[in-house]
Parts: sequence; C-alpha cells; structure tokens
Amino acid sequence: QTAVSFGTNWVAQGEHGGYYQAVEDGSYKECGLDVTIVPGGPQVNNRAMMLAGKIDFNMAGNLLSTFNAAAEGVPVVAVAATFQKEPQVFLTHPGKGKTFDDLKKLKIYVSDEGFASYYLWMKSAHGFTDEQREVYTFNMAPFIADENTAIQGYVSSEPLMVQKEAGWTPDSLLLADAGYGTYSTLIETMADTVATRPEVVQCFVDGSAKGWYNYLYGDASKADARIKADNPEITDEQLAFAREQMKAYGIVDSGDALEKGIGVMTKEHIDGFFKDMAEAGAISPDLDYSKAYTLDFVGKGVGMEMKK
Amino acid sequence: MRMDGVGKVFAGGVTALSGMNLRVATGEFVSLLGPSGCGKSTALRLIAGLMQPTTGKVSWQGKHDSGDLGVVFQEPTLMPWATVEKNVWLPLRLRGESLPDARPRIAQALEMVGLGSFANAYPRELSGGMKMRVSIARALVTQPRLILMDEPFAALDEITRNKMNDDLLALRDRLGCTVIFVTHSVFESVYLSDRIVVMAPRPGRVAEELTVPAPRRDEEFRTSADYAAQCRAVSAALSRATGDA
Amino acid sequence: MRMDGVGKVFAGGVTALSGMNLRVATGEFVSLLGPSGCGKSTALRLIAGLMQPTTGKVSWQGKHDSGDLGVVFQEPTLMPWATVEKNVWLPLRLRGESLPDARPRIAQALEMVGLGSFANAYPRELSGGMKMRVSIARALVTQPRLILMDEPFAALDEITRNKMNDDLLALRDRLGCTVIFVTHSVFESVYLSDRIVVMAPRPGRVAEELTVPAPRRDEEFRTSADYAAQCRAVSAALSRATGDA
Amino acid sequence: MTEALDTEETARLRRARAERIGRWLMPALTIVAALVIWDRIVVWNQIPHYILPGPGLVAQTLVKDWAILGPATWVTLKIAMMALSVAVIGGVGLAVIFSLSRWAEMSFYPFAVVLQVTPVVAIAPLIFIYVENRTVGLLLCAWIVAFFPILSNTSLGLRSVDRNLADLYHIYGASRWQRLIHLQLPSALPYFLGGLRIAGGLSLIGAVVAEYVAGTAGIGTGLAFRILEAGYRLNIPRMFAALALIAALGVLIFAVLSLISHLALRHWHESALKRES
Amino acid sequence: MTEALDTEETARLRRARAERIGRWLMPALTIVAALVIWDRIVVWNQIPHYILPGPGLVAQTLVKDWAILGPATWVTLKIAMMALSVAVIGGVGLAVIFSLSRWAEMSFYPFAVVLQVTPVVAIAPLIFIYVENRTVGLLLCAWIVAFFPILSNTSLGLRSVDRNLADLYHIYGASRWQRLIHLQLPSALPYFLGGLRIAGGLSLIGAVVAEYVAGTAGIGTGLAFRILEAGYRLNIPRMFAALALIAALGVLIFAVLSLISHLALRHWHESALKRES
Ligand SMILES: Nc1ncnc2c1ncn2[C@@H]1O[C@H](COP(=O)(O)OP(=O)(O)OP(=O)(O)O)[C@@H](O)[C@H]1O
Ligand SMILES: Nc1ncnc2c1ncn2[C@@H]1O[C@H](COP(=O)(O)OP(=O)(O)OP(=O)(O)O)[C@@H](O)[C@H]1O
Ligand SMILES: [Mg+2]
Ligand SMILES: [Mg+2]
Repeated sequence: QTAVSFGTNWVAQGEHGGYYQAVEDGSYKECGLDVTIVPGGPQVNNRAMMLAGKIDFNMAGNLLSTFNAAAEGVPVVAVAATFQKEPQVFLTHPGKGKTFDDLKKLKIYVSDEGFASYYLWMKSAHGFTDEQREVYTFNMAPFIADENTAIQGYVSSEPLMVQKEAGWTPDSLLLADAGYGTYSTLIETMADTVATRPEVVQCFVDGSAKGWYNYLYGDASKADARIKADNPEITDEQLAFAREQMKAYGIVDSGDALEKGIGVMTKEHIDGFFKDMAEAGAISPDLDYSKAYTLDFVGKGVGMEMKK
Repeated sequence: MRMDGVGKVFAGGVTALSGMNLRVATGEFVSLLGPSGCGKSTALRLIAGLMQPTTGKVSWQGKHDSGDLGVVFQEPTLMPWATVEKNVWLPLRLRGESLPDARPRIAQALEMVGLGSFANAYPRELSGGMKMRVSIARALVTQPRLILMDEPFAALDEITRNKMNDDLLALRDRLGCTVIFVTHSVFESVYLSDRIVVMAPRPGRVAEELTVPAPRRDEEFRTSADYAAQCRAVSAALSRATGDA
Repeated sequence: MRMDGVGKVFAGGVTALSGMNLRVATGEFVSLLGPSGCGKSTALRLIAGLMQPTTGKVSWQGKHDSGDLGVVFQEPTLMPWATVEKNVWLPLRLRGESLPDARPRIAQALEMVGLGSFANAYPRELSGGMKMRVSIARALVTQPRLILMDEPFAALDEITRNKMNDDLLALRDRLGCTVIFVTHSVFESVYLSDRIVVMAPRPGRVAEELTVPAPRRDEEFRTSADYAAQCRAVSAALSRATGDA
Repeated sequence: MTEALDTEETARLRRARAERIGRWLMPALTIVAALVIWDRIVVWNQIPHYILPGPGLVAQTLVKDWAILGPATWVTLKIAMMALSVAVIGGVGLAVIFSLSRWAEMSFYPFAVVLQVTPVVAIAPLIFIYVENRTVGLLLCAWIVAFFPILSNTSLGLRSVDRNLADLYHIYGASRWQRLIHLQLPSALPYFLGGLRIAGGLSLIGAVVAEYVAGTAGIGTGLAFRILEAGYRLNIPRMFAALALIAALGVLIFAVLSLISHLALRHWHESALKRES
Repeated sequence: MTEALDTEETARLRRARAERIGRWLMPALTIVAALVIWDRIVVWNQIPHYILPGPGLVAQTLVKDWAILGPATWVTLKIAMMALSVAVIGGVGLAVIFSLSRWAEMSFYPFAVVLQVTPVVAIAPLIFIYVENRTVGLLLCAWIVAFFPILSNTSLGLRSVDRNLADLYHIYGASRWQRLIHLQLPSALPYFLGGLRIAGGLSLIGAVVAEYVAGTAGIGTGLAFRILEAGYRLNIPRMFAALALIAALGVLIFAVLSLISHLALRHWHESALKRES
C-alpha cells in the first residue's frame, strides 16, 4: 500500500462524497493506495501544500487554475475532471433572476476568487460591471436582507441553506448553463508525480471515479458517516440535498462522462473554454497549456458498470 | 483664614498634622518654621485647598478668588514642554490673556528674578536655582493678593536671596497682600514676617507663635542688634520644638 | 583631581563654564560657592565624569574607583518605585550586596539622617527635606572616599543641618575622604571646608579661592569671632564675584 | 461658614460613595441599556434573525450550543494566552536587545515594522510549509499580530528613563545589565503595561486570525472557525453567540491586565495613584 | 596622563562619527544582508519560484508589474492614511471624553475593548447592510482595527500628569477644559505618539483587511486584492512584490511617524533628548 494524501477545497461536505466513498469502499485500496483526505477550509491553502510537496493530490477549482499554473510555469498537471460542469450558481430572490441577463440589474456578491476568475468571463461574455460586484466573505445575510442582490453559491449547498433560514426558495442560475464551460473540481498533481509514479495517479483517478459512481448511485451511508466524522456540523439533510442536486444538474455525470466515464476530459472542451477565457482577457491567448493537463488517465469508462 | 483643630492622616497611616490651629489676617506676613517633615508643606496644601483635612476645618473669611492667589511649591513644578516665558504665562493664560498682551508683565517678572535673558530656554536647560526662580516669577506675575510659598529661596545663594527678600517685601507693601511663607531659615523668617509660627513634628502642630515687631525691614534692620536678638529667640523656639519630638 | 582650563558650552549655545582651573588634593574638603546659575552643578558633573568638557581636561591623579564615590545631586533623584530602604540600598546592590547583608548599614545611614522609621515608605510619601536626606543617606551608605555633594542641606532646617554638618565632618575625619561640596550658604562653607572656591557667573569660572584655617570645627568654632570674620570675608568675595557679572 | 463646609463635606462623601457604587453599576447599566436598545432595534425594525438576531436569541443560542461553543472558547482562550505570553517574551526581549545595542536597533527595528504590517493571511501558507509543528506555526501567526505594541511601548519606556537617575547609575558604576534590570525596566513598566493592555486584545485577534489561516488541528476547534462556519451556514444566532464570547473574552483579558497593571503601579506611578482628597 | 586622555578623546570622536555613519549604513547593510541570505536560501535549497521567489525575481516583477502595483499601492496608502486620521480623531476623542468623565469611561471603555477584539471579517457584512456609503464603511472597518492603541495610550498619558502640576492648575482655577488642553494633552503627548507609531502599522493592516472584506469599488484596486489575486493565479512573484510594497509602506509610515514624534518631543522629553556628552 502506498500512502498518498488528497487535499480538498473546503471542509468535508457532500461535494467531496465520491472521494470519501472511495476511501470507505476500498476503491483506492484495490489498486494499492492508502488515501488520506485533507479537508480544506476558508483559508487553508492545500495547493501550496502540494506545491511544497506536503501532499500528493489536490482538488483544483476549475480549468482556470490549470491555465494559471501553466502561465506561471508551475509544474502542476490536471489529471481528471470530477465535475463536468461548474456547480457555481447565482442565487436570487424568487422571481428576480429568471435569466442570466436579469442578474445584470442586481448587486452581485462575488468572492475575491470568483472576481479573479469567472467574473472576468461574466464581464466579457455578458457585460457585467465591476461596480455591481460586492465582496462576498461567505456570509449570506446581506443577500437575504436585500432582494435586489444576487449571490454566488454552490448548487448543492446554498439553496437549501437559504430555504431553511429564510423560509423561501431562491432561484438558482447555473453558471455552466450560461455558457461557462469549465470542468470543475479537477484532480491535479505535480508533473513529477505523473512522470515518475503514473500507476499511483492512475489508481487515484480510477479509484475516485469508482467512488463517485458508488456515491451517487450506490449506498452512500458510509461515506456520509465519514464526512460527518470530519465535519460534525453537517446534517443528513444537507448531504442528501447535495447528492440530489449533483444528480439533478448533472454536475458529475453528464456530457462526455455518460460515455467515457466520470472524470473524463477532452481536448475540444478544454480548448473551447480556453478560447472563451482568452477573449475575456483572463488569460493570454498565446499560452501553451498543453503540458498543464493530460488525458492519459481518463476516458476509459472505469466504474461505469456500477451505474444502475 | 483660620484653621481649627486641623488634622491630616495620610492614606499610609502617617499623621502629618494633628489639632493645628492657625489664624492669618488679611495683609499679614506669616512664616511657618519647623524641622524637616513636620508638616509645613501639608499645612500649606490644606490652606491652598489641595487636600481636605481629615479632622477640623480650614475656613476663609471673605472671598478668595483663584485669580488672586500665587503659589510656589517646594519643587519648581514647571511644565517641561514649555519655555520659561510660557511657564510664567500660565496663570495669565488661564485667565484668558494672550501671550502678546501678557509679555510685558512676564518680562518684568522674569527680570525681577534675574532671568530676563532666559525667556526662551526650556526648564531642563536651567540650573536648580533658576528653575525655582521661574516658579517664583510665575507666582508673582499676577500680582496676587494672597501668596503661598514653600521654601522658595532655599536653592538660592545669599545675595540673590537677600535681593528676593527685599523684592518680596516691596511687592507686599505695594499690594498689601497676605503671605504665608514656609522656610527653614530663621534669619529669613525674622527678616520677612510679622509673625512666625514654629511647628513641632510628629505629629505636626503649632508649637509656638512669635510676633516680630519691626518698623522697617531693610539693610539696617538686618544688621541691628534687635534682629540678632529676635533670631536667637526664634532659634531657641525652634530647638525647643525639635527637642519636643 | 585637577581641572585645567575647562570650558563647557551646552548644545543650546549657553557657555556654562569657561577656562576653569581647579585642583583638589586627596583628603581635602573643598566648597564651591557662587550665585545661582554660575555653573557649580555643571562643574560637579564634569568632575563626576557625567559630561565631557568642551575644552580643557579633567584629570585624576591615581585610581578613582566608582565604588569609592558618593554623590548627592541637587535634586533627590530617588527611584519612585522603590521604598526608602531599597533606594539607599542601591549603591550596595550595584556592588552585589544582598539586602539582608546590607540592611544594618542601610539602617545606620537612615538613622544618621533621622529617617530610621521611614525605611518602608515610598518617596512620594516623604516631604522635600526627607527626600533629600534619603539621597544623602544613599551617598554615605558606602562610606566612600570621594564625596560629591550638590547643595545637599539646602532643604533642611537649621537644626538638622547643623547636625548633618557635624556628622559629615565626623565621617570625613574617620575615613579621611575627599569632599567636593556645592553650597549657597557662606556659613556652611566656612564651617565645613578647608578651602572655598568662589565662582563667578556668565561664564562660570573661579573668581577667588580662600583657605579656611581652623584647627577644630565644632560648636566652639561656630561661635568664635574668627568664624564670623571668615564668613564676612567669604561674603565679600561672593558679592565681588556676583558684582563682576 | 461652618454650615457651608458641612454641606460641602457631606457632598464630598456622597460623591465618593456614589463613585464606589457607580464603578460597578454604571458599566452594568450601560450594558443592560445597550442590550435593550439592541433588542428594541431588532424588534421594531423587524430585523430577521438571520441578519441580526436579538440579544435574547443570542443568549438562548449561547446556552443551547454551549456544548459546541464552550470548548471552542476554551481553545481560543488558550491560544490567545499562549500568543500573549510569546508576544510579551518576544516584545520585551526585542525591546531589551534594541535598548542594549543601538546597532541592533538601527538594523532590526525595520524588520519588526515589516513583521507588524505583513498580512498574516498572505504569509501563513509559507509559514506552514516550513514550520512542521502546527502549534508552533499557530503561535507564530498570533505572535506576529500581537508583539508590536509591546515592543514599541517597552522601547519607548526604556528610553524614558529619568536622566538624573541614569547619571546616578553611571556614577555608581552600574553595569549595562544592572542598569537595565534595576533602572530601565522599572521605568518602562507603565509603558510596558500600557502596551500589554493593547496586546491583550490583539493576542485574541491573533488567535482568531491564526485559527482562521491555519486551523487548530490537534487542539480542537476554536471560535474563529465556529464564526466562519456559522456565518457560512447562515446560523447567524450562533455566529453572534460566538462573537459575544470573543467580546467577553476580550473584556475579561482587558480587565485582568488592567488589574495587574494597577497592582504593579499603585505604589508609585501617577496613572495608578489614588488622588489624596 | 595627557596622552591617555587624548586617545580617549579621539576614541570618543571616532565613536560619534561611526555612529553618525552607522545610523544609515547599518540598516542598509542589514537589509542587503537579509536580501542576500534570502537569495542564497532560495538558490541553495532550489526553492521553486512558485513557492518562494528570490529577491531578484521579486524586484524584476516589481518593475515589470509596476503599472498594476503602483496604483494599487497608492490606493492602499490612501485608505491607510484616511484610516489613521480617523483612528487618531476617534482614539484621541474617546480618550479625552473618558478623561473628562469617569462615568463615560467606566461605562464605555468595555465597548471600546469589544470593538478592538471583534473580528472585522465577521461583522463587515452587517456593517455593509446598514452603511450605504462604501467609503464610510471601509473607513469604519479600518478604524476598528487601528483606533485602540491610540485610545489606550492616550488614556494612559492623560492619567500620567504630574501631580504637582495638576495641583498648580487647580489652584489657578483652570477649567476642566484648560486643564485638558494645556496640561493633560502635552503630558500625554509622548504616550500618544507611541500609540500613533503602533496605529500607523495597524492602519495599514486595517486598510488591507477593509479591502479584503469590503473591496474598494470606486477607489480602484488596492494591494490586498492584488495579493489575493496573485496568490490565486499562482503568480507568487507578484504576490511577494505586493507584500514587499506593503512592507515598504509600513516602514515608510513608521519612519515618518517617528520623525514627527522626534520633532514634537526633542525639546523636552527624555525619550527624544540627545544625551549631553
Ligand atoms: N502623600 C503622602 N503620603 C503619605 N505621607 C505623606 C505624604 N506627603 C507627606 N507625608 C508625610 O507627612 C509628613 C509631613 O510632610 P510635609 O511635606 O508636610 O513636611 P514639611 O514640613 O514640608 O517638610 P520639609 O521641610 O522637609 O519639606 C511627613 O512625615 C511625610 O512623611
Ligand atoms: N542641559 C543644559 N542645557 C543648556 N544649558 C544648561 C544645561 N544645564 C545647565 N545649563 C546652563 O548652564 C549654566 C550653569 O548651570 P548649573 O546648573 O551648573 O548652575 P549652578 O551653579 O548649579 O546653579 P544653581 O545654584 O542654581 O543650582 C546655567 O546658565 C544653565 O542655564
Ligand atoms: Mg515641605
Ligand atoms: Mg546647581
């Protein structure tokens, strides 16, 4: 058994279910990995820890961070895309956000990270402005207080929270549906690892895919228990909601993944997104990002048989 | 001004004064004389209203208005951040006079204490005696009707001291002001005062009171046999008071 | 100890001393006498090595060891956070003596200045004269061979002062120490010193030096005609020096 | 005359008594008043609990969630106290070194300033890459936040020694070290204690920031995480309960430090002396 | 004897000259040394530029990205200066009110402590719900971070008035106000200036935190966002360049405040007096 660690982007939650499932159901063990999941947090920078060699795999936000790594010459490689769609949504008060363009009339709470990434695209592709953006520090109260605002969120978490606390169901507009075509929740690792230990990478990618099939379509209770152990605050309701939403919106299992399995990436898809972002000015159009990802480990349909 | 059975016990439990009686009439020059630590400064502070007596009362006949008071503490008590001129300006400033308005009087007061050329020096640049003289200038700049002084001339040499003694007497003759004066010097007290209150220590109290009959106080008086005799009498009273302790 | 053509100009441009010459032999008792602000304290600080002269030199014949020095500044200079006892302990403490070891000598020194019962008081609880006496006790507790004093007795009443004068003379006879003593009192300087250096102001310099021949210094001397005559001589010298300015 | 004085005297005594009572009563009353105003604002403006919960709800939550918040408070307090200790040692230590050697001061004070202004959030990842021990890293972060006021005030105090006393020490041949211990440190005490009171609050902030940037793995979860999480989960009453606990800790630390300061200075420093009436 | 003294004298002069030069040379040398060490650590340990860039690369980036970083520095400096002004006004104002009325002090000091320890991140959203004007909200956030040292030190200073001087003012019938202006404020000056030096750095932190929690819409982008953005984009050299700018701003502010402090105190306060040699 080889011990490896995987850093996530937030405290343990339903969106990490597949990895926990893989730890629990032995998908990683099968091919010889002993995986430790290192939860992220508001300011925990797991990517820096991976760059410094303290952990082996990291959960990258979306393709933009892959491009950024390429732009800065950082030897990080994306090896799989767990989420086919960006689960980022914008929530509005009921009736305020029927279409994406409705958002332009509202104040929008966007985190600094969002402001440095997808908001660039929103500005160039949809004509949003810097002025309408408000800083989001992960507290939704201002949004609930003012019906002329919208707020970023994950399709699998925030709608439920608003519903529970405020008593009404917000409208959700999926960024992906508006044309933001990035993969999300990618698995990345150092180029060195890909070069010297491809079997470890392959095992981790395959195990994760199996874990995700199992989590979405099988019995998720063990993974959920594990998540609750890492994050005692989370409720069964939230976990169930996350799972439902991921299925309903096809976050994990849609598009190419339906044919080639969870985690799949394609060159066309990546090139398309790159073009959009280059137009948005988020990235230099001359960037050579071919070394920032590899398709070697995905698209083999691993685990598809588990889907019922 | 009268003190009736005044006692003062400090927080630490030290009895500084006990059953002290004193009467000072308007226009009188009274010296407090006594061994070190017998409560002279404490008595003066009580008179100035800076402390409340533990027992007894300090009371004033007639108005006594803060503008009409001049004090010299035992320490120079200058503001380190202000020049000599500004330090002397203080009592006038607190009455609302501007520096240009007050300047002639400040200059005059400084001239009187022989510091005319030090108006722009800071206190730390002065010698001990000079600081004390600034403090004296500050007390006299308002030409007050009541003057309280705590060993003002102790840090001065004999010649300056004699000059200041005469200046003080002249001022007093001119303004008819009341002076309560703490001193250690028997000679000085005899030369200056109408009445000398000799205090005894532990606990501080009035041991004896001596009136000093003298028609004129000048160089002649200072060298007279009468003066010498009175000094001897006061000295004797002082040693009795000290011996009591 | 000798000072040769010593001058001191302060940063502000004040010339405190200029061309001052002074020689003090071991075992001598020298008084510096002069009007206020003439540079006595400055001279003493130069002798103590606290400042460097602007011109000229201060030099020492033979060893002079800090343990063998006692100083009294013009201000009491007590540590406000320490009790009287601890303040007096200071010079011993700096030599590494523990408080219990030093206590008998501290008590003795305090007894000498009449503050035996105030060992545990804080400086702010003392009267002006008492603070000065603590400072004197501190200077004498090490029984030093060189004593520098800047108007130590100015804040004391005549009786205490006379007693302290005699104590100082007794100490000096016993230890054979050198004393450089700043004072304003002509009487005191004549009573105490072997030699009186009269200084003149602006700029500070030595105006005259007078030796005081006296076989014994005691009550008898104090009341002798000789004493009175010498006092007059010194007074005259002082007024000459002051007049010079 | 006597009459007048008697009334004066009585008035004085009455005032003294009023002050003695008021000393405790006034803050208590003000706090109660503040709570009532807070409550009324919430009720009258119908502010929903997920924006600004009323004090009653916060109190309820405090009790209800004590099982979560209690241990978190303890963790935060522990980190804050450790940070304060380290800040005291580091701040006073640096101030002493700087006062012993002007060269050191001239050369290294700029670095102290740089440390003070460096955003901990930005350099925390770097710290945690190279500092293996999490507790050490945590304390380092909190220390960076809290040490400067102590350094700065103590430095100022060490330089504010009475000149005559310094001369006296010089004459008596005090070594550099004796001068420091017996003269400079006591002189600096009021300044140091002032810096300490500032650093008390900052060490709490430091603990919060450190937890925020580094988590508290191994020591349990502190209030910072509870606040973030509650905020994120829109559990605003709990967020306010946690904030209230931080505020209470802050006031507690301040009160304790003020008491220490008073006890240390009451015998001699103007700022702590009772006026002789 | 004369010989010995002459050497002594020469040595003294030499020392004085050395100090005059060293005053500028030493910090410069130390900084150069620190940069060299930093460089060597990076080179010898082969630390990749995306973890810790060497000083050369940071300097290059500083020049290359000046078009972005220069304006950001200006924005941050502006906010910091505004925050410092507000902190001075608020801190001194509160200290004065507290010193004028013991009741106010007893009642409201706890609230000042609460403000000091409240994590701005947590209450910023609340502030921005009710404070319409962005600049006001921004300053409020920065103020919360920076005001306390000034309040605390000034309070301490106002209470550290020489007792005899206070008595003198009493005797001369000074009004409460005159006493404040002419006696207490000058006495408090050294303490206040000490607090100011601490608050200088904190106001910079406050500006960073405020931008972080509130953005700077309308005033342009400051260094805080540049740091976060560069971090997010893995443009670590630029992140360090921005950090270096913050550090430089911090040292600059500190130097200016120290100079002000020196000028204000050099005539009379021990801490600023040159020793008479
Ligand atoms: N703040 C205080 N706390 C406690 N005791 C004090 C305080 N101030 C003075 N005392 C005590 O009161 C007594 C009288 O002090 P006071 O200053 O009145 O003496 P004094 O007659 O002025 O002496 P001196 O001639 O030495 O100035 C002394 O024994 C002193 O110890
Ligand atoms: N630190 C200083 N800066 C500038 N000038 C100073 C300083 N100290 C003293 N002086 C000046 O030097 C002169 C002599 O001062 P010094 O203290 O030696 O006088 P002194 O003879 O001791 O007087 P006194 O009898 O009043 O104590 C004075 O004119 C004084 O103004
Ligand atoms: Mg007295
Ligand atoms: Mg002198």
